[in-house]
Amino acid sequence: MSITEQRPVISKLEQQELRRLLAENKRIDGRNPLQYRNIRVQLGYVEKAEGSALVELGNTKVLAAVKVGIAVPFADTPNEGILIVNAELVPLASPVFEPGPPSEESISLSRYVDRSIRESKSIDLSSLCIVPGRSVYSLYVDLYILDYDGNLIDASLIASVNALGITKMPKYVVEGQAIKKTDEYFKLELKDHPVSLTYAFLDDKYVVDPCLSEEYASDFTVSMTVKSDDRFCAIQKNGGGMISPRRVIELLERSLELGKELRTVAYRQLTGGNG
Amino acid sequence: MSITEQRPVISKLEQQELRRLLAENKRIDGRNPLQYRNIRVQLGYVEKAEGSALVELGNTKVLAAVKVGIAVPFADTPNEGILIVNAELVPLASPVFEPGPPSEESISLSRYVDRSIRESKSIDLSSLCIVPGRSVYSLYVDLYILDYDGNLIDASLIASVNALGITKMPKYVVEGQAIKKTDEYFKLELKDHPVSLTYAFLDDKYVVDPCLSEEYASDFTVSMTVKSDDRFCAIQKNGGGMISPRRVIELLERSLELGKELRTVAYRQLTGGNG
Amino acid sequence: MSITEQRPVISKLEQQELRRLLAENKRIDGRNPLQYRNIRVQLGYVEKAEGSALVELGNTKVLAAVKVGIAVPFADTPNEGILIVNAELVPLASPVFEPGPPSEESISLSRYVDRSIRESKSIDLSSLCIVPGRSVYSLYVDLYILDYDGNLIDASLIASVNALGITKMPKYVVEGQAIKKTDEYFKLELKDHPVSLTYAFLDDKYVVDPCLSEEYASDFTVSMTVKSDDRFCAIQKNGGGMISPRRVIELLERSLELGKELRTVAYRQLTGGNG
Amino acid sequence: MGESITLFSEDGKRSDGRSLDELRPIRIKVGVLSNAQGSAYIEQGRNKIIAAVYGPKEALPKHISLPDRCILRCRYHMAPFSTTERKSPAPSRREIELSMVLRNALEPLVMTWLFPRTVIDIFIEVLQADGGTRCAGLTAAVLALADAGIPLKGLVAACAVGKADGKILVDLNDLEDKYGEADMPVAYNPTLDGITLLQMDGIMSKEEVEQALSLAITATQKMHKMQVDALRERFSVQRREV
Amino acid sequence: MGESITLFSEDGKRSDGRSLDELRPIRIKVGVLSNAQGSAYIEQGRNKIIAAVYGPKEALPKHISLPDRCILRCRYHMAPFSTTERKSPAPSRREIELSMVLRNALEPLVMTWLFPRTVIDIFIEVLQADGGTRCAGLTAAVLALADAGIPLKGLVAACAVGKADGKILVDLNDLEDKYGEADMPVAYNPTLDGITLLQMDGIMSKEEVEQALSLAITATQKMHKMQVDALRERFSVQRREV
Amino acid sequence: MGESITLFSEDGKRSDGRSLDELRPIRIKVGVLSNAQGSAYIEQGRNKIIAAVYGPKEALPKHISLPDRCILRCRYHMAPFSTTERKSPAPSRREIELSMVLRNALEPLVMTWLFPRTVIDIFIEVLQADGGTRCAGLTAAVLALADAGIPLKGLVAACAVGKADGKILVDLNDLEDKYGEADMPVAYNPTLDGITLLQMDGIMSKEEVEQALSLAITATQKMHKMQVDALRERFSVQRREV
Repeated sequence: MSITEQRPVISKLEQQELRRLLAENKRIDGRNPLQYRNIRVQLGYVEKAEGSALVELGNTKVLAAVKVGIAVPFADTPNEGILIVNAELVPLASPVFEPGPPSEESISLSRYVDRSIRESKSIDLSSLCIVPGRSVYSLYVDLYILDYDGNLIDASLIASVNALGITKMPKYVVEGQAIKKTDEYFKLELKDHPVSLTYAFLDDKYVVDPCLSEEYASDFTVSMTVKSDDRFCAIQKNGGGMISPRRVIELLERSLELGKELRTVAYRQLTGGNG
Repeated sequence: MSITEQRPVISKLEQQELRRLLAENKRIDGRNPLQYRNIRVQLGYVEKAEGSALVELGNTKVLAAVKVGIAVPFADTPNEGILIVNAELVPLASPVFEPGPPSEESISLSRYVDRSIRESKSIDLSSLCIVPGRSVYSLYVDLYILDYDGNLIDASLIASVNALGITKMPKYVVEGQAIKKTDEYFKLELKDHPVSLTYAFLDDKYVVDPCLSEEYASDFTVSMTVKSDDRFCAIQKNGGGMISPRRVIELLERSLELGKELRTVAYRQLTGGNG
Repeated sequence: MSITEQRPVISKLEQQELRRLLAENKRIDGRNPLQYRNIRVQLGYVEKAEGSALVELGNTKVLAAVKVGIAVPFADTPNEGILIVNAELVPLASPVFEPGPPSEESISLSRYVDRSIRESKSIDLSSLCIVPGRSVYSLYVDLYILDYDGNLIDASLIASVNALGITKMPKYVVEGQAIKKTDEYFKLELKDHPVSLTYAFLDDKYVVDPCLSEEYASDFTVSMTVKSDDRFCAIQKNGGGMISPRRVIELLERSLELGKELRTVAYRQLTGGNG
Repeated sequence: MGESITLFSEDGKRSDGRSLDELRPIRIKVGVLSNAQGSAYIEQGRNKIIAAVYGPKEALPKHISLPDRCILRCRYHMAPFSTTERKSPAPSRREIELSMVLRNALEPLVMTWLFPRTVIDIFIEVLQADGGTRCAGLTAAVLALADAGIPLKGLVAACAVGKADGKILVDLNDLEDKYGEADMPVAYNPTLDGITLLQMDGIMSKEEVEQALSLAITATQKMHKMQVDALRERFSVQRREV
Repeated sequence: MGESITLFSEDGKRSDGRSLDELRPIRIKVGVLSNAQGSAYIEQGRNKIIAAVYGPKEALPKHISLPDRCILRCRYHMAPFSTTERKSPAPSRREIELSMVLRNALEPLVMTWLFPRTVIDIFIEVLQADGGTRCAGLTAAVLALADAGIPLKGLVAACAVGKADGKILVDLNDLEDKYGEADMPVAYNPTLDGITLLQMDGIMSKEEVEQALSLAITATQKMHKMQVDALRERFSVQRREV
Repeated sequence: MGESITLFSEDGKRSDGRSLDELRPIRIKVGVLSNAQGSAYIEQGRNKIIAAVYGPKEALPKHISLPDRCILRCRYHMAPFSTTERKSPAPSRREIELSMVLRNALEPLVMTWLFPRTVIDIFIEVLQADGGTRCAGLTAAVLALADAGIPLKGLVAACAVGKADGKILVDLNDLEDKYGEADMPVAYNPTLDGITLLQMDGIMSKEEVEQALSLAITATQKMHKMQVDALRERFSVQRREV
């Protein structure tokens, strides 16, 4: 059962300050409303994973790691590999995260990242079949939130795509009924470089890449994932509040502009700086 | 761990009224002590289920639906199909139902309905074997309580038997090692039409088919399931209190009388009005 | 998440008394600090189990029972049988035990007993293979705490080893692909007779085989498991507090002395009195 | 997989005979349960969904309550028999997400400040699923709130729009949902010009999203009328009963 | 399946040599545990069951307490090794049902109004199961309550009756339970002429149920005497100890 | 199984080139997270572990609090990707045991009486595991406590010692842990001459345990210096920032 969340009280003063600044198109950390925080990407952070990336978006820290295995395919997609995205909001990262089974927030986060990767066709799952109906590759993308200062969605997608982008796949050979792992590896092919852009709304204003106090003060957020070809592959409004259709269309426009820029920065190491 | 339940407080006034009326062989809704409420049966309510029935017993509403699948038989009954009865007391139906894993009340309800169907041999499970020891039909009977105004047991058994009575079974063919579903169906054969009769005891009086306020005011209830041949296949005392052996024998007698009548009404659509 | 446990308050008076006595090398039940309580072993208590023993250590009562089955071996040990130790701290035994999934206390207890049996090589798991990679014996050792008066570890290990010591293994024969149980049995061979020795520390003093009030009053306990050849196969400090290296070495010495004695008493019936 | 599935007939009609901007047959009834404070039932295509509301009532345990407004609890749940394959009754990750999304879509409509320290429970049970259950469930849940007499700023109606075989269409059925290119559930209130639920998955260009959004607005306006009619019927019945 | 199982020998004796109305050997001991306020142990055939009682004690969390009487909590649990195949220690649906049925069978015996706002915990652990565990467990649990000094209106003894190979019989063993035609557990207090537990599954005519019920009454009366003897022994021991 | 594994090269060096009493390369950093009150990061061999501390803060629900001191909560957790095979994120029995063992190892260091009725939360997340994670995690957790400004009686450093191929060695790596004969994790404070964590499994004689213990003491003394250095660096950075 989903229950109205109790956000930590940010002092009235801080709320007023955020709104006062925003009226002048300013933000608490000096950014302008459509500016992202600094992004730092560390590829291959977890050597035991087949692919991994530690992403810092300002003070938000997300570690994504890919584990590759083999599995029986789902009955309705016997020729496709399996992609599973799982997010752990470990209590290390924030006083509001609690140990225990995945919260709705963590489920929602991982499902959004999953959709962004899956619908953008960044991974060609049909290329991950070993024996149709019997054995396919499984890709577990585990997201670990280490420090929570807002905008988990954008940071998590950047971390996931970076981790997938360097994932090395163990080669398997089929010997009769048995499937054997070899010592060889091949590179997982990344077909797209989607980015998510998240906007937080305060009254009638909005900012991109909200930090935590902006997230807490906001009425709701909207996330939009844009593919390299400028098409959208996921949208999600999170939180209460209402948005007008006109505003949605404005955000689509904004996302095309901002997406290009973000993609270049976020995947510089993957693409050799060519976005 | 089972814990003394906290029944909603019915006002002292209402309790006194129930008892006062009962002393004159009357009931709060105008029925006489041995009278059932109106029964309405809607067959085939859920088209996606192989069989289903929505039953209203006064204001109590129970939806039963049968899903047919194939499964590996239990090791000790390799030649028998599998029958599973599951009851969901969804919180929609009453302020006392809570979301979460099945409560003891829901388990007890589904187990009683299961016993009534199983022991009455209404379904010949040995006719539901496809390949002995390997593949048998599985029948999931899911009970969904939509509105709770007392006497879930009798309503649930009526709904289940009606749903089973119209269940169409997909035909499977064995091709070598594989088992394939065909487009053909056959009718599940219903061997009996059991009815359960539930009595609520208030002091030394009792009423059949208690409504919710009678159930809450009662000391305990006794349910008895009667087969078409007038034999009993399940009995259960629920709730605290004591009953004398003499009373039990009286209830057996009552159940034979009332059972015939109830069966005719409850299964009219199944049997073409011949009970 | 592990949380500081709330021990039942033992009255200040009782605590003072325990300490006062200990200063004189005495204990509340008249024992000297290095004396075990009386041990009573009843072999074969549960006839339906392949092996079982009820052990009383003073007022502490532990029932261990072994169930033998066949299972698929773990992938990394295809030629070894499976040993699983599980402890149930049933609420019958103490007001501090609660029904529900295994507590950290119960997990820690069963894991210590498991290590003691496994590392001592009391059971040769490689002798429990039926068909390599496919079928091996599984030994479930279930510990049932019936009355809790301290020192569960030592009592549980004694009960487990006694139960294993009389376990009769059903013989299986391989017939083509199938594995069939026969009516014949063979004796499970017990290769060692490990004993655990548990010390409770109060300030700078310690006692062996603490009763419950000593356990509650203590700062921490240390358990050491000794094999028949005087080597150690498990050590565990439980609870807070600090112990000096010198003390640890003293306990090693003590355990060799006490272990011999305890082994003779604890396994008298198994070994025909020869330890 | 989708290649062999035909989503459109030769004359451009959809698999169930509808045109691109045509809603499935919808039947709405308000006040269908006796125990709940408010309830509503919706059929949309083969969807069959009941929503019920309990509250406002004291929020227990106390630490979940808020001093200045009521809180909402929402459960979206599918009956085990609602889908082609039997579904386990335990809540799936999808059901947990949708419970949150639906709560978020209802919360801005409720005048929560009127009922401090209380809780309103909203239960949505999908008895039969046929594509677009979150939207149909939301359309019913709003009516259950209204039926419970809870002051609302307005209603929302919800409808999925999307894309299939390159065409933008409204009120996707199960087949179009599964084999189409994009699915975008939208909940909209025409008076307040406000969207309270917006999700999308699949692939659409900016122009396609805009076009789909516009279809959604037209569709939810139609549904809004049906909601009003259903409420009117409900209250006229009650008046007659009184 | 049952065809090849022989439940009766040629001379009409049951598989374990008993006549139709004969109980299995029963051994009862009261006061077997040191921590529990009250406890009792029963062997009936190969059944081995311990019951323990804690309380009355403060009911926590407070919202479970009742202002005018104590509440009961009851857990019926089977040890993993109690059955032929190892049983998972997690409570099964059967154990959850029986915990409720046993609580219901004990509740009318306890003078609950003497201990408002408190709780009494009753734990029944089946160490070895041999048919009729709920009845044997109940017979022991009542004694554990008495041993704990909790004022009771009376004791009940419990026994399963039933039908096998067309014959009505008492105190079914595992085999008769499994392969017989009907099983009817009954708990009865002769002084109050009251049945507190009654279940039946299987098939019996009205006359057969009546006949079985009458057998149950005779059997539980015998068991009642054993219960009283066990209590007497317990208290005489205590007296000697004092 | 272990026969074919070579734990020592011909010149007596260990599989990773170390001598028997040589620690793996260790890198420690204090103050690595922004939300936690205190945090520390450790690399030891290929182990990568973060520890974070929240508190002291009000202990809720109240019944868990103690009137005369603060309580500790501790969670040791392995990331799903930390091991060769992916690990389920649900806590395993091993993780539950280690959470307790680590809490017990930290509790005697904290001046708990200074913060009655409060709770301190300690989270240890293993991002990559390479043998000896409980010890490395503990070494980091103590620093996270210090970083959070919680008054401690002293630090402990922890290190596993053990036996492989008949030799006693320090700071076992994954291979030695798996194929060696014994593993003994020890946490030690040199000033107080106190061991707060002591476990052993495997087989060792009394003399071997003594020898291993002595190796552990030397090793933890070295690590203690690294801890102090890491704290000094942290506080000098802070001073510069001020």
